[in-house]
Amino acid sequence: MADQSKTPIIQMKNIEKHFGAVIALAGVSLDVFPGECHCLLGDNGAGKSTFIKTMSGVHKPTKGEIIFEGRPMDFETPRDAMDAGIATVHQHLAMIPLMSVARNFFMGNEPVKKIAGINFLDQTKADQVTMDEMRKMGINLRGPDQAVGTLSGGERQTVAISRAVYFGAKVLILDEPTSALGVRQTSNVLATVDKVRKQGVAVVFITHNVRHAMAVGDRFTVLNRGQTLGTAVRGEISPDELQDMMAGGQEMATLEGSLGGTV
Amino acid sequence: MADQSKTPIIQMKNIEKHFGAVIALAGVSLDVFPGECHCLLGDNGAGKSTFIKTMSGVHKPTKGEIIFEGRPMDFETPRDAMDAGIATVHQHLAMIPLMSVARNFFMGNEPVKKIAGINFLDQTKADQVTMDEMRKMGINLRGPDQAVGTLSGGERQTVAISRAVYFGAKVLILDEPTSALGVRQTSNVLATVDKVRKQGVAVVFITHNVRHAMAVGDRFTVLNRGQTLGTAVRGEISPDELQDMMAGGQEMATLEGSLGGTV
Amino acid sequence: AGHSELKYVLVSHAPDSDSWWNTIKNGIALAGEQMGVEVEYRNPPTGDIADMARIIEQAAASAPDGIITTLADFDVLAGPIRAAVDQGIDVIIMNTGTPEQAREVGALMYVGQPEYDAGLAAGIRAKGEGVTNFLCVNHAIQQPTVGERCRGYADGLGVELGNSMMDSGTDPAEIKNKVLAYLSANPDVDGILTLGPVSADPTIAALQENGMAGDIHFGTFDLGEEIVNGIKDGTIAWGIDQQPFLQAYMPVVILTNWDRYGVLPGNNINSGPGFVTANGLTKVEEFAGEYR
Amino acid sequence: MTDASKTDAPDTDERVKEMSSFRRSLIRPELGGMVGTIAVFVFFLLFAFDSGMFNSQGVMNWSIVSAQFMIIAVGACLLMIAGEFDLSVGSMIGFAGMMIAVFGVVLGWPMWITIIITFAICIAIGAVNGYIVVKTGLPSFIVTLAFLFILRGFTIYIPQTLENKTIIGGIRDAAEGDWLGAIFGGKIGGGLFEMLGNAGVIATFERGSRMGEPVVDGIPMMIIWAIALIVFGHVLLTKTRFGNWIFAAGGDSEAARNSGVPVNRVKILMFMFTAFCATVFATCQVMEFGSAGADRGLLKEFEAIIAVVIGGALLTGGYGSVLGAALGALIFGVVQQGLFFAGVESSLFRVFLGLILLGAVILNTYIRRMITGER
Amino acid sequence: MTDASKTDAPDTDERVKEMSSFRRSLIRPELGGMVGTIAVFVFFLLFAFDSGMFNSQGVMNWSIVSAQFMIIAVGACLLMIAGEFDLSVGSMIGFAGMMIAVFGVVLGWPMWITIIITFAICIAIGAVNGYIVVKTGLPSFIVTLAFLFILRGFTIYIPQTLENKTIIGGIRDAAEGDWLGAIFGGKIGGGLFEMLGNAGVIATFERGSRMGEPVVDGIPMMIIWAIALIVFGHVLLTKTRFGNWIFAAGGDSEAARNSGVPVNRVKILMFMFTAFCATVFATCQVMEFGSAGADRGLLKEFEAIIAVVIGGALLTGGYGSVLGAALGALIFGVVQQGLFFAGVESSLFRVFLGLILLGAVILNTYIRRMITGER
Ligand SMILES: Nc1ncnc2c1ncn2[C@@H]1O[C@H](COP(=O)(O)OP(=O)(O)OP(=O)(O)O)[C@@H](O)[C@H]1O
Ligand SMILES: Nc1ncnc2c1ncn2[C@@H]1O[C@H](COP(=O)(O)OP(=O)(O)OP(=O)(O)O)[C@@H](O)[C@H]1O
Ligand SMILES: [Mg+2]
Ligand SMILES: [Mg+2]
Repeated sequence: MADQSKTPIIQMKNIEKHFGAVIALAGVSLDVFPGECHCLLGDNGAGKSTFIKTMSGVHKPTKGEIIFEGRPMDFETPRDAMDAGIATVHQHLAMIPLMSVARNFFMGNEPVKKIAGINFLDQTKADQVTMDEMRKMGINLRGPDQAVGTLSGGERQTVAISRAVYFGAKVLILDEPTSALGVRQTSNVLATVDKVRKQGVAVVFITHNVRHAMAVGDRFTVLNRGQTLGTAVRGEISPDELQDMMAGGQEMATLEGSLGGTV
Repeated sequence: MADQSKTPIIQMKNIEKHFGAVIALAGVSLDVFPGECHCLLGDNGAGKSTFIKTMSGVHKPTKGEIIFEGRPMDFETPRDAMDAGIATVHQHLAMIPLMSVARNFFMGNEPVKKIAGINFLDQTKADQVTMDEMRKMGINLRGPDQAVGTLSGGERQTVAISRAVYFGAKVLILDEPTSALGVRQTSNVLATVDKVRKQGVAVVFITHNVRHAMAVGDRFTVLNRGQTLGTAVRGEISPDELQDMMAGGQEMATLEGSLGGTV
Repeated sequence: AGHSELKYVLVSHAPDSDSWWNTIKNGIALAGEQMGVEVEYRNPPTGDIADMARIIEQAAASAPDGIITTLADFDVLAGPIRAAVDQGIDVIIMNTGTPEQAREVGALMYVGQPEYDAGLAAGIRAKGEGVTNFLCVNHAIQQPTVGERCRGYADGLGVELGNSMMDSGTDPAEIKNKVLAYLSANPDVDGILTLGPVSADPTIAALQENGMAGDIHFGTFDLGEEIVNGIKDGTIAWGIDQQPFLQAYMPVVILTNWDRYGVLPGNNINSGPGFVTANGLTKVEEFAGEYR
Repeated sequence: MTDASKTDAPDTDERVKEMSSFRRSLIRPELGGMVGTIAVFVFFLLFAFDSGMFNSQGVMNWSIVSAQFMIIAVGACLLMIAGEFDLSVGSMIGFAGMMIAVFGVVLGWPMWITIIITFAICIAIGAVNGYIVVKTGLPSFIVTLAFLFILRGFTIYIPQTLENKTIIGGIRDAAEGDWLGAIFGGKIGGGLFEMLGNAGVIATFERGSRMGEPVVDGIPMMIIWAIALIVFGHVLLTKTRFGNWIFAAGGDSEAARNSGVPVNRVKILMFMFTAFCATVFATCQVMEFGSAGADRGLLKEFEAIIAVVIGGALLTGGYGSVLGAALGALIFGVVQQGLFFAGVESSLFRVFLGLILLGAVILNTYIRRMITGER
Repeated sequence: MTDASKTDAPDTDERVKEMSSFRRSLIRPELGGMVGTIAVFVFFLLFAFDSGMFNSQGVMNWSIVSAQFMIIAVGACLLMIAGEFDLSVGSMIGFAGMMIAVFGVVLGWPMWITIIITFAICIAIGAVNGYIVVKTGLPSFIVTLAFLFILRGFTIYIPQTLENKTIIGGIRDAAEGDWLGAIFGGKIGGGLFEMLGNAGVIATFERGSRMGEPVVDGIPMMIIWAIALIVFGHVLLTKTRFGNWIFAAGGDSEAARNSGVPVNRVKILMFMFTAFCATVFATCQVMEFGSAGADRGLLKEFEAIIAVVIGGALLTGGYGSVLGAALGALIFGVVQQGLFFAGVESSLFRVFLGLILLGAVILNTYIRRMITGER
């Protein structure tokens, strides 16, 4: 569990993001501590993906400040964020189907070795690391040059997560990693999140599933129409309360009789 | 609840489907009764989408028989299945972002009116029906010519479902309709399923979420590696048992201590 | 009429990138300057003759005092030219076409060198110089007019055209190597005809490369820097000069004088074929590609 | 349904800034084309007014050129909206003309049979193009590029083998008095123009056999065909269910297929329609000019695509309008002929064309993003 | 992690039929190109063996033509893998040649300065192309089509305005003795070939001015450039991290961007590299032939794309190989020249080209599906 007395590793202050006429974020603040799993919840279109994209350097916030390890940061590109130690597994997978698993694993972070003063790709290392890491996650590849397009959705998700973990992120952002996964794959991902958090990594976890959130989350921040509805700490909030908040505080369509309360 | 004494509206017998070297379905049988919600569950890559695609005419089964309303059917194209009364909301949405909501709503089923013996598109009718149906589902469009690309994911899902319902399907197939939806949108979809089922429509519902399945399902069929693990009837199986089956009967990664059992 | 008000338009069938027509442009520009009249040059960008017909119609609509045009395809161009004539615009046919066709469309006269006839003359001369089996390098196979030269050449030699006309494309390295390949596959070829600088220059390079320069009979149409050098060093036997400068210059002068003073030469002007050989090359050398 | 979900709607609106209704009524796929057309006409009215560009003959001149572009642009437009494109249009024009010459002149068949058979052959080639594209899933760029070469090769080879030349004339004579030929050649409205000529509204010939007749003596069938094809294409696209399928096939063929749209059929039919348009172009051309040559139609595929893109269609399919494409063709034709009228150095035409193309697509992209909310 | 998940793997394997290891070792992007190359050589060995196609002179003949295609194919290949393509290559070739002529001959600058400045200008134009594509998100088809016209327009306009002609000669004289010029013109290995000639390994001229000299007197720099560019391109693509970025940018630019790949930079650099290759082509050409013409490079953009596609690259990006593209260029060159050696009617070349293109892409698609498991 997070040690709340430490300083937060990343602080987002009053982030706003406008896309032309659309106001996606209207001032969202949030901080994440090392070793904590901070769940980001909220309705469709609440702005969760947009928010973590400003965190990972994909979007530049229209307004607001990002403070990383105590210093104000201004990420120009995803590279900057990655170099600072923020790894992101995006909602729409950041995998290239036609490329091999090894090349995907190291995409943007390719290992190099110098030959005659020139940086060459260290393919043997890349292959070996990939095979090892995938085996650790329980996926036996046919070979490191197998194309990602031949993997199942769950397997791809696993590649993306293990890649992020491998590169020693200080902050790991997961955008709905479990939404398309089967029960078994989901529990694998949740176990990984738990393990990573214990190693002191700060995790930002986005989900629509209250139970998944309750399973690994230390704190829960709910977004609604581009604004925060507040942050709750684990143990201080019941799943039902959380579910109500996630629905934007609005009354939900209820199923009558025996079906009620099982969503 | 389904009246099990009636004859099934659709029977799938020993369906096999091979893609080149990949055997996606290795003999799956299933029947669906009118007014029943039949949940199809299973791991990633178990073959659920492939299975319902043979049902909806997208794929031709390599082997096996489809009996619809007592007669063997041989769907050549999705059109044939639709004409027979099978409406499908696919996992990867069947919506075209650049086209207007009204045109998407009626895609493949355009209303026509005869002018001088020629069939013209009945745009006024299309517009009106679309606005009405969307309003019924709680979505106020700016206009029927609003492009689908401007809708949120949840809204698009709703368009797809209401389209299927509107065209008076006898069988409604939903492939993971809730996986990307927020809590509120999910409960809307589940309520819709419930409503449709009560009207006597047979619903095939695919999900990875046990709770969603338990909320609306009458029977539960679990697929694993292209084969059925069996069908269970509501009330005869507990959520935990179902969850174990969905994981393919294999032991799951467990979260220790307080986290356990919440997946 | 005031002198500066006269305006003449020259319409050619050549695509934009065809270098030979440059001399024509320079010719009308010079004539325009000397006569004090306004001149314009127009052509279909891709060399599509159907597009050229539209340009003639366009020129007629802009009501110039005269139109100078080639008659690249009688079928296509006769209509628009006749319409222009009937509208009261004086027309002179230049370059391609024949005197008879010029008369038929109602043009004042014809200035140029009928393509087929020029090819025929070349063929007759080559036959006299011992050519029996030839290769015709056609860099503009899609343009019907220049191909006529090959046909004439074959008829002049008295042999079948058959496979002797090569679709060479315009890339110099490809032309060079296609010629080399053809010569190597057909060792009995003893005469080459090229249809202009585009095909002649790489052919010279090819013959220098395989050592047949000066050995094989080589005639070409039109002049250019490399061709002049080729004639000088004996690679090329002769260049057929149709004197494009005259084809452009004369019509402007004639039309101006016709409009100003009502005088007109009594006959057509044959600007070619003139055979340019190693004798008397100095002027050609100086102005090749510009006025020659 | 419960009432809770009704609150969805204000949700969406609340976070979007308002747009004036005037601005919204303006924003349509053809807007770029309309703006461009106005700009082009204003430009030439200012700089080439007294060059004859706007007298009856001048108007007829750029109208015909634009009509030519329109004929092929309509086909290219529908095909592009259906998500494919055809680089073999130019070669098809050359090929179709040559077929008419070969059948009608070399073999001496009656013209109406010749024309019908040529249409059948060319539409069949279009179908083959389409069939290969939908069956192999190859990009249409590659497949039709192959046909660009194949058809052009035959267009050169066939007449050369048969007749020793790359141009075959005498088609007008062969078509003399043929009923089908008259639908592609010829002009209509002669009486009206004669009246106008007599009334002095349009100029008359001053000499020659046609002295006293009006310089513009009718509307060429080319223009009639262009208008007919535009009307047909526009109605098909916007007023019929097939039109909806065209959009769907180009927008997302997988989604369309899953919804029951016969995507393969739509695409193949559009390839056939494109071939049909190219053949109409070729037939009008040979009927008017009387000869077929190996040089006909060069680069017309690009010109068609450019007209369509200037007209606001999306190269990747699923978006566009026939009216826009027609305006694009008009712009193209007016600029091309207008530069001649304005006396601009002809080699600069290409530079202008490139710049107009760039400007038009950037404008259209901006408009399209506003319409579709695309990102 | 727990041990349960380990069972995932047999899951995958169980349901896939096995493939022999021989078959798997064969399946690589270049396979189509290799099969094609073998087929083409077998064909011509059978039908044109005694035509001189395979003596030293004949080999040099098709080697040079292939080398030309290779130079532009390498650039087009890397660009295509990066997800874009460039229709302005042909115009760029004409433009670059003309720049050299204008600077070196008309303005009389020293040749090395001329060449360096020409390279700088052309690469800058490539960068502009790329910049417009990445900034506006327009398809590169449209943007580079605009530049196709713009550059060709200037290539005709500039020399005409300056010199009154469209072919400018005298470049060879201007480059005489220039060190940089020699890198693009000239031949190397003359001594070796003379030895071989004297030793009777290669034939010597039997008549004409060069009697007694070996028929092949050196390897043209064109071929050296082709080899150098292929090696460079291949190493860059497969052995460096930048190569990985090229694949990533073309495979899915959004995903690549999210993973920290500087996609815009990669694409712009590839446009610049394509322009570089085109300029190398142009420079070698003007150095060999001594003149620059407004018609140089016509249709070369298509030829480059065809070679690349025959070599197995995917038109939509993210997949391909430089070696494949080189083989594609070789096939292209050998077929083109071979048909002349074999005495086939030359206008049929286009027909063959189209058919080979179609056959090659269908074969390549099949191979690619096996490799990537794509559906
Ligand atoms: N690039 C963009 N351009 C314009 N609007 C955008 C863009 N990206 C997101 N939006 C809009 O911003 C809002 C927030 O979107 P976002 O994807 O962040 O939601 P989300 O909370 O991740 O939803 P979900 O749970 O469905 O993934 C939505 O209204 C969306 O339409
Ligand atoms: N068109 C195809 N070509 C080849 N293999 C395919 C094709 N479609 C599906 N497969 C394979 O068939 C198997 C079943 O896939 P399917 O999409 O039906 O799984 P699913 O149960 O829907 O999984 P998920 O829960 O992830 O959606 C997978 O191994 C998949 O890779
Ligand atoms: Mg999201
Ligand atoms: Mg599925």
